[in-house]
Amino acid sequence: MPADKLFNKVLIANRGEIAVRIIRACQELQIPTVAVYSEADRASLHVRVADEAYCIGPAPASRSYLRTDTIIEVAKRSGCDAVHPGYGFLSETAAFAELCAAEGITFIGPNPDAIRTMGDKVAARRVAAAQDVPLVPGMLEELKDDGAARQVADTIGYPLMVKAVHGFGGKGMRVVERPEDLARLVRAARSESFNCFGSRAVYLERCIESPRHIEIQIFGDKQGHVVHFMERECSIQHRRQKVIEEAPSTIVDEELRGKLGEAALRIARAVGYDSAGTAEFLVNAATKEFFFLEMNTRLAVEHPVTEAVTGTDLCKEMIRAAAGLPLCFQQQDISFRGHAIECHIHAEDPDHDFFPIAGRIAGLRTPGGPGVRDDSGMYEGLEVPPYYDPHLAKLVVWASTRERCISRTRRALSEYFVKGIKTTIPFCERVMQNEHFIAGDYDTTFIDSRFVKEDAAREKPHQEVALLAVAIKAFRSDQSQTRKSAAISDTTLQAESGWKMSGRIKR
Amino acid sequence: MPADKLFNKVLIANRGEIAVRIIRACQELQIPTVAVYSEADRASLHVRVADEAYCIGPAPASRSYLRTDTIIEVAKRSGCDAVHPGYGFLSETAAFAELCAAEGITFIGPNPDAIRTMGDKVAARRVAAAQDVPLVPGMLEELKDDGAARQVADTIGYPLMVKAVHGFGGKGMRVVERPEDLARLVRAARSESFNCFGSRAVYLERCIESPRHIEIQIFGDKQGHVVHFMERECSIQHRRQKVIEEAPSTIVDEELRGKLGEAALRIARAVGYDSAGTAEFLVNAATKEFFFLEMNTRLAVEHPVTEAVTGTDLCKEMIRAAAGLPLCFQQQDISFRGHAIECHIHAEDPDHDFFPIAGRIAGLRTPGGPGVRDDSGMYEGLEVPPYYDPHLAKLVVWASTRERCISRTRRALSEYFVKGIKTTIPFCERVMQNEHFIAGDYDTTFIDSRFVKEDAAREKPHQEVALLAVAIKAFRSDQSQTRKSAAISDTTLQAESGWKMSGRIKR
Amino acid sequence: MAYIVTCKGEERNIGVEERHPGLYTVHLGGKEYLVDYHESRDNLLSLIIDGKSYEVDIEVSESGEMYGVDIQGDHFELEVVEEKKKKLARKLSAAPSGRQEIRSPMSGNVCKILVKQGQPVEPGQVLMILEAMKMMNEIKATVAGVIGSLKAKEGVPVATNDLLCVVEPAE
Amino acid sequence: MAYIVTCKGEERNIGVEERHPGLYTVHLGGKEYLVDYHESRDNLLSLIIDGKSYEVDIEVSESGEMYGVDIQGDHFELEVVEEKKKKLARKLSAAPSGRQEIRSPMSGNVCKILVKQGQPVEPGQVLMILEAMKMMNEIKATVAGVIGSLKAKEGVPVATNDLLCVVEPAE
Repeated sequence: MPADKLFNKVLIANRGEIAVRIIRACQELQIPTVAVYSEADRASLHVRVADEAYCIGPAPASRSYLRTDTIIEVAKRSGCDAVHPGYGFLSETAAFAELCAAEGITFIGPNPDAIRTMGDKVAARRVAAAQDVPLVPGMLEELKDDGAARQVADTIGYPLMVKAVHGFGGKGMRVVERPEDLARLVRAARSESFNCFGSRAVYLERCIESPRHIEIQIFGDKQGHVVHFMERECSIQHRRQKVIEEAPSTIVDEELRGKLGEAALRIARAVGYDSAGTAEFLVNAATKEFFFLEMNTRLAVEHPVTEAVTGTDLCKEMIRAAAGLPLCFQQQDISFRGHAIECHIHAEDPDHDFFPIAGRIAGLRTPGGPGVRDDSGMYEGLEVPPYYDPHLAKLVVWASTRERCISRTRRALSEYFVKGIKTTIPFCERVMQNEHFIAGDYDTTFIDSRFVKEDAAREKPHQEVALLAVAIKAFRSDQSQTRKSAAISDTTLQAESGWKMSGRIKR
Repeated sequence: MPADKLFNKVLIANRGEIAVRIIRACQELQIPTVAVYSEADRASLHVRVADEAYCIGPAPASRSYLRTDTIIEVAKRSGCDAVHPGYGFLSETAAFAELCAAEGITFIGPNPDAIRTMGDKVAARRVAAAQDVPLVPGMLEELKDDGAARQVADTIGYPLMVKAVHGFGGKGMRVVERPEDLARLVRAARSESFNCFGSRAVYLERCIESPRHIEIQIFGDKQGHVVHFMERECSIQHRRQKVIEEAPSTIVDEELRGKLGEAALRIARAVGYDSAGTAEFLVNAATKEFFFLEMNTRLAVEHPVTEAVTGTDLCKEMIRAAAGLPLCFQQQDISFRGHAIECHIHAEDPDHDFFPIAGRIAGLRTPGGPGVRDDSGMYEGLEVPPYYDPHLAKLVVWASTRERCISRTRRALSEYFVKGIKTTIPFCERVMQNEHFIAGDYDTTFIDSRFVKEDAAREKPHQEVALLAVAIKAFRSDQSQTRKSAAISDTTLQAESGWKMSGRIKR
Repeated sequence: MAYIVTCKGEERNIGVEERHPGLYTVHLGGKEYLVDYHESRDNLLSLIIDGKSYEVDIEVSESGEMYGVDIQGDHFELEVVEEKKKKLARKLSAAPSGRQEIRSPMSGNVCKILVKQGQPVEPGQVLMILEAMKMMNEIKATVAGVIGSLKAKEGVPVATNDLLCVVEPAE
Repeated sequence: MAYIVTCKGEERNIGVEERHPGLYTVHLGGKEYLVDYHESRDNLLSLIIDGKSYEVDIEVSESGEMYGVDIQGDHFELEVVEEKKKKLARKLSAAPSGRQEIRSPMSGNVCKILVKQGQPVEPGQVLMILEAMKMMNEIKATVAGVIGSLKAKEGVPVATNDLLCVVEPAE
């Protein structure tokens, strides 16, 4: 139906829920899709819903989802003229974007220079500083040695953060409380960074205590237009991983929104940003001071929150922009309607320190009704493999006000049922009941400071119902066994028919 | 969380998807719910999701869902202070609304006088006429006898409609093409009306040919405020049953929207309308002339379309208004954002003249992703009983433009899978591919005039895949049979273990 | 193994071999297909054939021989029999009869019967009216013929798949 | 029929009788419950007890004796044994041991072991680090005791439920 065919075929270099999200966008744009999968992901939902699917290697990501050569080869062999990297994996690898370009394949994302500059956290800070955007106080170059560390640390003051220059995803970071820990923690951060990102480079910045994590969604096209889609509040985090996001933020007023938006746009323009991206800030809720943290040069995990309140399909717009089309909206067209909350459904046990859980999804019921969006990589029967992020799905809820949105999220979570593995659903339910969250009074320390971990010994009001249910279930099973036993004798024929029955498909 | 507790407990005097819709609204308002069910509906989804559930009689609606005495008794016994009738059943029975009031139970709907006046189609026409709202030309009182019929018919002109004064749902209606058929078809309409509604009263009005069916959502509170939520286009009908609706309409411009809205408000104000309701109009697409048809004094089946484009939860607002709260919006707050399409998922075989189908839902996958709302009474394993409307679910899709909304609806329908019974899903898919529908060029005769019924003999491109799939499936089943057979001998013990295996729960 | 799959009355010979678990070579109509087969859950299959990915839903009858298959909105009814069994069955089976059984597509109430025993009918002719789900539904003849036995009775409820009447070949 | 249901170590006697199909009288803790029971699909139950409606999800172990039950966000692990069988089993079973088996909660790689055989441990003490799903996860002792056998080896992958080590009673 779109008059303009954007691409002939798109390869999605990702897995799970984000691959499904991108495939849906392509289907709506009537672009055929190619999925790639590791040997551990043959059963993954994205394989089944794509038009084509190719295995690209063994389970470890380094041998499959990160193999740029294999992915490019599949793209060329299957006739793809574009690749969407999703988030994670190759989405922020400038070399991959360059390789695509060299092979005549459009990389659906920003230009490689923007990825490279922003991927170097120190370079990104220098860009922001040059644009007069307030930064978390700290270094604008990488840390040389321990002597330099002592000196810089004294200037910055304690507590401070040691951070990997090429890090992301909360890895290669250490909080330093006291000078005597500095040398040891710098070494630890360097070593973790080397293991994760292949680089020992770190830098120091002040540790902002109890900040709000607010990010601005930005969007640019290849004609040099850049707009922003206002903020998302992402302060509910565990191990620096976001768990729940919302928009608008309870602490961002029109004035702060304008300032944050302008700051994000200045940075985006400085690197010629030409796709979907996110500028992250730390904000002091009391003073409304804000500090640029870093920029993510990809489709954000939490982009559906912004889609819900602005009515824009960011994933689809990203594909259009990559095809060279100009933005079909201007800054003044973009406004919030209502409120949205996103809950991450992870394969983790929230009662045991978010311990990741692999296993089989033995049963699944997803919520429906008004204002509920289910972005999922799950299905009943899926074996969740232990090799990747524990991210299973996102529940995105919209309502006209924040209060109604919380009520609706609670209702939707109560309908969401995953049998067979533990998930973060009960955790999200508890957040929706938490008085600090309801009051909008929380920051990145929320889970540790204002959240009561579940009392495992608490009263469970439905224990009697559980007892009644299993007793009747056992009774019925025994009754039907008895009836069957009465009906058989011990001839071979009947033994065989017994086997046949067990093989029969249950309707 | 709402500071004001609206009701202590609400009884939902309905079943299926609309009962589930209302239960969800109550849950979000933190009001406990009571479901009622007939003996045929023990397995119905609304029974399981309500807080309480009571059986109110045998399968026929006249002995269960229409039993006002039983329903009032259950409401009182279970401590309900309000009843929501949904649509159909008792929703437009003024006597039930009065009975509730007499028992001190709030009827969630308009006042009984408004229901009674609008339930009498001739009285409703008189109200509209008094408000200078254009009417379908015809009678303002009921038809006396055959002599009168001849005379009135000559004035109105042919073709004309004979319609039941107390009718709804497309019953008790006949189109008369020629004078010689008049007497016979009046008799037929009278008799059908008597069977369905207990009244022989009919009237005549002109038959508007190939009209658009456009309706205006209205909403009033108990303080006398009434607003409208603009139009829905409901011209895709079969047997006068709506199948697909959309908003906004492709033929309604700002001027016509204003006129229709004003007309609907005049009628609503004239009867002191104080809840959610719908004013139906026939519109001539070329001349933009419009004619008042009738008013439905209940929550519309297709209310989610309006919810999607206006961002208002009409079901929740209806409960608030019934509790005596004033509207929290004024006319100028109400505007469209984007476009919405609703597809009715019925248990009908569209390839066989929409023949209704009862049976077991052996498998179910519902669509997800952005802009998709699933309002459903289905679950995997449900036996659809043959006693009620074939309405299973509604798929409501939102996108920023009509073109994108059609693409997204198509994508969502392709994800929607119901195994075990036939549904209208393939029909809706074909409508989304129809060039006239895509061009917005359709009217109430669309299905008969511009829609190619499926060619049963058409090429099915995936037949080879089907052959490959079943051959491998059979092969695997035979292999596992062989392996098992090899492992057993003919002793009683092993015969029993075979039985045990068949009784074992499949994981 | 060799199977005979019947699709819309047409018999096809299909040979299946397992290459590895989950990977099959299938011979059909002179062509060889390499099929990557994964049963995601009972009767929900993911097939990858030459890179193309298919989501396939299957329903198997209790006898294990009739398969209902859904692929991307298309439905297929297939009979699958092992070649050896089929040959055996042929020897035993009687010649197929040309009569058409009209069965109730759903449970409901027969409110009107419009034909009599012995009456000739045309394809598409309305034979009776069944009331179900609050609607009147026409039961039509699918082939030309003569009404044989008429089992349905006016006013008598019927269940899904009950025999309503039989249309015998016209000659 | 009489059952013994064990819930968090506590045994409850439950008597079940069928009144009509789908309607049961259950005796539990001196009270009598009338339960309207409907299995909407395998292991998804709708229970109505005194008007209250419950959606109950059940998972049954292969042995048929262990039940996982989910009701409105709460999870229960229950053992159900017929009374007669239980009595028999008691006679046969050995006395329960006080030792604690630490098993791997998921498949992954043991990257570090922090305890040695014979070492006393406190509840909550980290015994080893398991790398799984791209994260480092601490395996902790749940009771005080002494490390008995230590099955896990650094750098060796483990599957879900593999025995990692045993914590023996301290005395």
